Amino acid sequence: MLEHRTPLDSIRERQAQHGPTIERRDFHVAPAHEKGLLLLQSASVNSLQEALGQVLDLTLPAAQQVNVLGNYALLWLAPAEWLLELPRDETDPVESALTQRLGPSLTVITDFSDALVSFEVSGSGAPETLMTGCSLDMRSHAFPARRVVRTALAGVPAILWNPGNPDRFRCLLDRGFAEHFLTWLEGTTPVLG
Amino acid sequence: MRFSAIALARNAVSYHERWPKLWRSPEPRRFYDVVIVGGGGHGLATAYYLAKEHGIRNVAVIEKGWLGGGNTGRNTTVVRSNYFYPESARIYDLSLRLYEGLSRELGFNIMLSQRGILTLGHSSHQLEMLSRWLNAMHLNGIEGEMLNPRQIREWLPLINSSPTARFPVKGAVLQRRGGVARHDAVAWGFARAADALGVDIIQNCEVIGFQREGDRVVGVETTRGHIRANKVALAVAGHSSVLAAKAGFRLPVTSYALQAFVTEPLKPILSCVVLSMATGAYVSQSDKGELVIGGGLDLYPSYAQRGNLPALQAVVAGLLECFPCFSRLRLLRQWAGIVDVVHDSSPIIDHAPVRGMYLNCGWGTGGFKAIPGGGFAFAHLLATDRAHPAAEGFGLRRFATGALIDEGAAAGISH
Amino acid sequence: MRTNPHRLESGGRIDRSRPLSFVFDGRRYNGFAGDTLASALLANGVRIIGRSFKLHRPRGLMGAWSEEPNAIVQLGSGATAVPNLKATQVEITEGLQARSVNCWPSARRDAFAFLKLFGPLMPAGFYYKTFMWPSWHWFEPTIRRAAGLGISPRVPDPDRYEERHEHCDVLVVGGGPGGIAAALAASRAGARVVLVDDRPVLGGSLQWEEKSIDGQPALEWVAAAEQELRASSSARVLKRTTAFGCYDHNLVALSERIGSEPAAAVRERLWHVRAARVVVASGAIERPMVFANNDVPGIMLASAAMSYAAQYAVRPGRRAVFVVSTDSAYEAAESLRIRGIEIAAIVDTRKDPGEIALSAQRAGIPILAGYVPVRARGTLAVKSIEVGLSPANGTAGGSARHLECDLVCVSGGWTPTVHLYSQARGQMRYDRERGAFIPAAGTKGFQCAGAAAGNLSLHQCLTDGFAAGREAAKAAGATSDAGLAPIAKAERSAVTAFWASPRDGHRKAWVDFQNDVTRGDLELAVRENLRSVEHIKRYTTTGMAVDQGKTSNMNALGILSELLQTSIPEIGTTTFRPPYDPVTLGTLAARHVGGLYHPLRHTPLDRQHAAARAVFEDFGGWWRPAWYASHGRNREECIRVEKRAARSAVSLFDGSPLGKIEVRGPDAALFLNRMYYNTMRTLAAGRIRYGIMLSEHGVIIDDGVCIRLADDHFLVSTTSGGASRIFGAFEDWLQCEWPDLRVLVTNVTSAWGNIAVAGPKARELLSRLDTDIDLDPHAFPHLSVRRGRLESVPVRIARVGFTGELSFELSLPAGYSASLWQLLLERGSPMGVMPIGIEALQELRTEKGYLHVGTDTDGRTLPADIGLGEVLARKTDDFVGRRSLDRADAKRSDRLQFVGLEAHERATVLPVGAHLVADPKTRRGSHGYVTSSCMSEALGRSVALGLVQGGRSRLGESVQIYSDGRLFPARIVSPQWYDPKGERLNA
Amino acid sequence: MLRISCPWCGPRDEPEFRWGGEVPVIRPGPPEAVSDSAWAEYLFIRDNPKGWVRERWLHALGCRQWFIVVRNTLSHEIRTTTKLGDSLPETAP
Repeated sequence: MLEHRTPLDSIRERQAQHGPTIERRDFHVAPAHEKGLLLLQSASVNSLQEALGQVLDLTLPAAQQVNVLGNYALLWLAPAEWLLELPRDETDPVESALTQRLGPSLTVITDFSDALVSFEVSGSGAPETLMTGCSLDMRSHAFPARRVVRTALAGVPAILWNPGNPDRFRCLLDRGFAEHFLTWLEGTTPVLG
Repeated sequence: MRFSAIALARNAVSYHERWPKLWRSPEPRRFYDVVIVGGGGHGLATAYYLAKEHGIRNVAVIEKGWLGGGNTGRNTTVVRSNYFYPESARIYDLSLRLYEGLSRELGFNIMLSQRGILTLGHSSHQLEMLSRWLNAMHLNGIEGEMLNPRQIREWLPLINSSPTARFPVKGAVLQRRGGVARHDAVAWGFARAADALGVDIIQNCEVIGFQREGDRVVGVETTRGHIRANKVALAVAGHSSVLAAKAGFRLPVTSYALQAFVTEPLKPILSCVVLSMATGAYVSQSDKGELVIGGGLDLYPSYAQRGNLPALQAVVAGLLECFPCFSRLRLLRQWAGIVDVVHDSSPIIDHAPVRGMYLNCGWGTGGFKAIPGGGFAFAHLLATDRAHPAAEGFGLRRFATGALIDEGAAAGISH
Repeated sequence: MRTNPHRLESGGRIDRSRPLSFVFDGRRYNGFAGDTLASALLANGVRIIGRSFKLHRPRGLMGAWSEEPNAIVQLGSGATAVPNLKATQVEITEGLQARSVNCWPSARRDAFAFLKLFGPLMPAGFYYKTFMWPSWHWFEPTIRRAAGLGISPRVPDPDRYEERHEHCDVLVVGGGPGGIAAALAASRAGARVVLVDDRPVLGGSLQWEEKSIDGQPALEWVAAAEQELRASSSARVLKRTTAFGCYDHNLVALSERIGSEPAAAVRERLWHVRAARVVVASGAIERPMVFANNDVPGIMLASAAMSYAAQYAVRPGRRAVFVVSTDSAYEAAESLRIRGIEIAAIVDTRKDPGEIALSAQRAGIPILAGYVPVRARGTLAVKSIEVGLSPANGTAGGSARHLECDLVCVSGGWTPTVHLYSQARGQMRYDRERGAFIPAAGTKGFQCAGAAAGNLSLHQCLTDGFAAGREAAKAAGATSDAGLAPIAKAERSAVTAFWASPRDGHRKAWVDFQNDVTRGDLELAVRENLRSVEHIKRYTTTGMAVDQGKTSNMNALGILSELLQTSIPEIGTTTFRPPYDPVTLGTLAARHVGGLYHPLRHTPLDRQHAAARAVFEDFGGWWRPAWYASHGRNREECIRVEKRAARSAVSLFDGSPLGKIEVRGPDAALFLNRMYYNTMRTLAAGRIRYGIMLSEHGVIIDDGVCIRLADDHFLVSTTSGGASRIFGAFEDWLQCEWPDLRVLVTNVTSAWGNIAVAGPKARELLSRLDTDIDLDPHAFPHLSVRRGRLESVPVRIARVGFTGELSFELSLPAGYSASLWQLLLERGSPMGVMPIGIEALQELRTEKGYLHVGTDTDGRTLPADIGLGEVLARKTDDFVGRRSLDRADAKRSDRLQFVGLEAHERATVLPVGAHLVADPKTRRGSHGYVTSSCMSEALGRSVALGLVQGGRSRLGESVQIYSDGRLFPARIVSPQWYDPKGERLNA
Repeated sequence: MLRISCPWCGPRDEPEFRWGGEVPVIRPGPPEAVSDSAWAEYLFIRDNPKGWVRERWLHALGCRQWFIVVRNTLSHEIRTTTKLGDSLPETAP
């Protein structure tokens, strides 16, 4: 039986040994809880909408929006592209359930669980800190709950979204950049008011 | 008056009140054998060589603004002839050889400083590219040397030689004859010499159209009236497409902004010109002491001769990767020139699609170093209607046949 | 340690309870917290702070802030040295070390002072006229040593720099009265506001002018305003922050100076501020006057003198003469007078200064109206100034008056600081009376206020600034009522611009102080028929010093308009280029340095490689093992050992970075058939075909295997460097050229780990793992793919490889690949399994004769050049790049073709990059070059690959290979050396 | 630094985008029916105007959609951005 590892495991181990990578009252970063990720691309939105409704009771979010329902979050990525975050063990069943209901329509589902890593960035200093590496305004008035953007963070492509409450963000990056992103985060300093 | 130390001393006595004009400000005549549109380095050099090499002196150079005010006065003044293709080597080495005699020929000090240009390689692949390039240079009759890291440190004591550097320096190609020259002086020197040979340099005179007779261009319409000419030559780097449009044809050219930067003046800190293959940034130190810094193009077409922030940051970061000790120096000035970019980054010296009209354009970022060679070859084409041997292959035909001359594609090192 | 002989007993904004000691030019002085280096030096009676660039003339302070052209200093030493700072902008700290630049041993006693004797030989542009014989190279080194100001550090900068993005409704540049009023208005109106000022304290001129606003002392009003803004959650105040550049679409760049002490976490921060509206309230800069010897130390701007006296409690002199053409200077005179500085006279170039002069007279100050400065006397310090009736009122120098003094305060007019506005393409109009370019109708999102808009009185600045802030907020969508503007006493602030006195014989009159540009230099340039202001600027270097002409540009224009008989607007001003004030390079690079410069990607097997002591290198942005140090004593041995394992046993290669793109949909086959040069429509499900892709120019841009998993499902593998490029090309063609195609593409490169198991024992190794895939060669032949489970994990196995041996590429979810790698190493150890790096793989494929796109091809290589010409004949459909293959140049017989090369000397490894020399005798001309090369133990000889002119028709031909002066005899051969029949491959 | 409004993601900074050339450029075909000069025209020849131009841009670091921008090459002013499917906007104001 093969063991499953992501770069976040290494980071967790390091944190277990040497404590949290960043110790700041206004800013915390932690590897987000392992989730499964399904990339949904569809040329026939209706059938995908239908299938999602039947399988997960989820509706497709509008542009730059996230729909969250229980353990599921559906992120808009592009006009015909969404990312479904779900419990890891449900990835395969949900994928096959959706595929079944989709029938012949041109929709493809790709397991992205191992492609991206997810960090949780939080604290009152989170928006300001992210704005040292991202050109968007991350403060709550400009980046409300349930907003998602694809942009550049710390010089690499990233998906940023706000799961619900302000000053709490999820950063999804290519697994190959996990170490870089952490190094970058460790080098950030508090930004005075 | 011949410029010299003696002349300077003599004029010092008369409080420098007897210096003659560098050039006249003539009224445009009604007719010229050749009208050259564009009073930059290439236009002025073309006029000078037309008069000197071919005895064609009834020539006007027409400049929209002030002479040398385009890319000639905005570039980073690097001169070199370290090229891969025989075609490129021919034209750029002709240019460098002319540069080497230019101060004396023109009697105007263009401050050619052949302090050597180093091209740094940062990976085993880049080293292979460098030696492919260097050997090609040798077989083209261009001198050059491969330097190892130790030799590089002798040339560049301040280079980032840390083994953990993001882009460790693994080797370099050196061309000792490469270096820099004073850009304004090149324009002024050619202008003064051309004027002395009878060429009319007409500034603040914009070409608003071309006079046609049938399928032939017979003159230009300018803000200072009609001027007829047997031959009309375009040497308007950056604006070639704009003038071509006025004459009714299109070119394989796109205009981009190329930025340049200088720091505050410093005591000598850098002896040669350095270019990094990995970062694309290059730097030299001017005689005044400023670090003159350049890098890649802004990545979309522009006619705005102004700086931009992303390119500035990228170039400076690249510079500091190679020279971390420059981090505390300060940027004094940032600007941009508009360059003609052709797909293969090689020039176009050819008849225009319209009869009676001639083209010198497409030099991309390599225009300054090519001024004497480009002017020399262009003058030859204008005078004889045949391509100069050094300019063969740089015609418009290559875009239909596919016979492009793409240095970047061949050696990974473009202009 | 001396006390401050020129410090006023009381007053000033300095903190007398915090004395600080510092060193200048090797001597220790002291000052107080709140001092700048300039004010502290002045307080200590240090008059000569710098030397001019060309003639090494002694120079004192002219200004009190960024306009200062003379007092350039070098701070600190070693790694933290900073060259070329203006003493007027340096806040002193305990132990500060400063020295003057471009002089030795000190500014006061400069060994190079003799250079001024050569002044007559060094007019503008003298270097263009000489140094040509025997050659410029003879003179240049000396001239270079003489040039330059400060000294660069020679070791890496230990400090940190940061950047920060900011978005706001209204950005206010300048924290003087106008700026503060604008920020208050905008903030009260409900806008998000950022207020920046480059000084350590807000208030601007209010710091030295005794004024009152809304009935309270101005500085109390400033403090209250700052408090109000800081209290607001939607406003930000940035001090010590310079707005240095305005770029497209209202992006304003700021540089914030945080801390120079090593203690500070960050030294400077770069701000990218995207503002809906920008209010430029950056004030105005006072102008000196051009007259003979006007550069003698002790001649300074009136506003600077006032600032030194009132803000820093420093006595800039004991007996002052004011030479003015502005009302504002009278205020300065009064400010000095009440501080006990004798005002010998106010010389006003205006014939009738009016009421303001009378009141000064009543205060006992002698007024000389209609007089102009003729010449200053003194060398190291001003001793006196001679003034005379201005030509307008008679002959110049007529009825000359001689005024003894040790301080001359000049005020020739005010130049609005419109740099940012002009960078934003703001329109300007010329105000003849004031002799200044004033912002005309505001440009997109930009407006000027206060002195920057030409308003010199405090009252105007406040009302104007407040209005600008309110409008900006409104324009940005803020709706609340801003309330009433602050009020100050109305006052006259007339100016009649005065540039220069008439020539005083041949005495030098300075225009650009730092660059030693005199009126005579401008005359020379004009005499030589340089008429464009740009030409004159470049010829004389006026305005090109580190102050970028803040005090000299307008005076130069004024003089030029006289010389050229043209109005100033016709001459036009030179362009304002960023930065407004010099910016530290480290700040621009921010955090994009060291490891964060061009981030590297790591493969899922990173730790496994490290454990095997891999030597990593950057391959196309991936951090990959070049070879494994655990395999031998040195690089060569390790690579040799790895190759042997691959040929005789079994090797593992981490192929995770290889690009993997899923192409799905009914039109997938049709689409790929158009993207590939090779025919892909006919590929059967479960089968694999090698293919190359071309650019529209016909040039090979990538290669790899194309796997057909199902009729409507393909997996395209690309080179590791090509993954995102090819994926981008797929999207591009689908979105822009063939939107009708029913295809979806997905870049799954990171989702899958990839391990290549290759070698004669590859099957044996795999058979020791638990899988449901039948590995039998008949069931699973070369160039086919199977999907199934491996150790109960979903896996895809492809029978492809790059070594020429029996090989299986295992693809599985990236998260499992590390664990599988370990398992393969364990199970494989009895049979001598070994991980191999890129170097070994490159040599293996070289001796096999496989080409590597990008190494054995270049940016011109066409399919026929690598021997795939016949594919074209068999393919009828169009594809990307097809038409380009039909051009004349593509059909030349002497194109560079991919072939093998063998050195005659079997042990000689031909150098990569060596060329086939066309004429070995003359060593001229190239017939192509070596692209890959290695010693092949398997073949017992060296082999090489290359691109050779008409190569395939020259097989067997002997050639000379040139490399850096040496020639190697070699032979052109077909590159099928290793296992030509492919038996091992198909085993 | 340009601020480009992606039709899908809204205003973003220049570094998120990639310029893709003038539009419209029609790809001639079929290959056998295309002359060398027509092919060269398609590959290389452009208006390259000083002033208003219609271009393709890709929101490379965002939604990865190509779209149309009407931009002034002298002032860098951007008048409109539209989705690919929509009708091509005019360059003249």
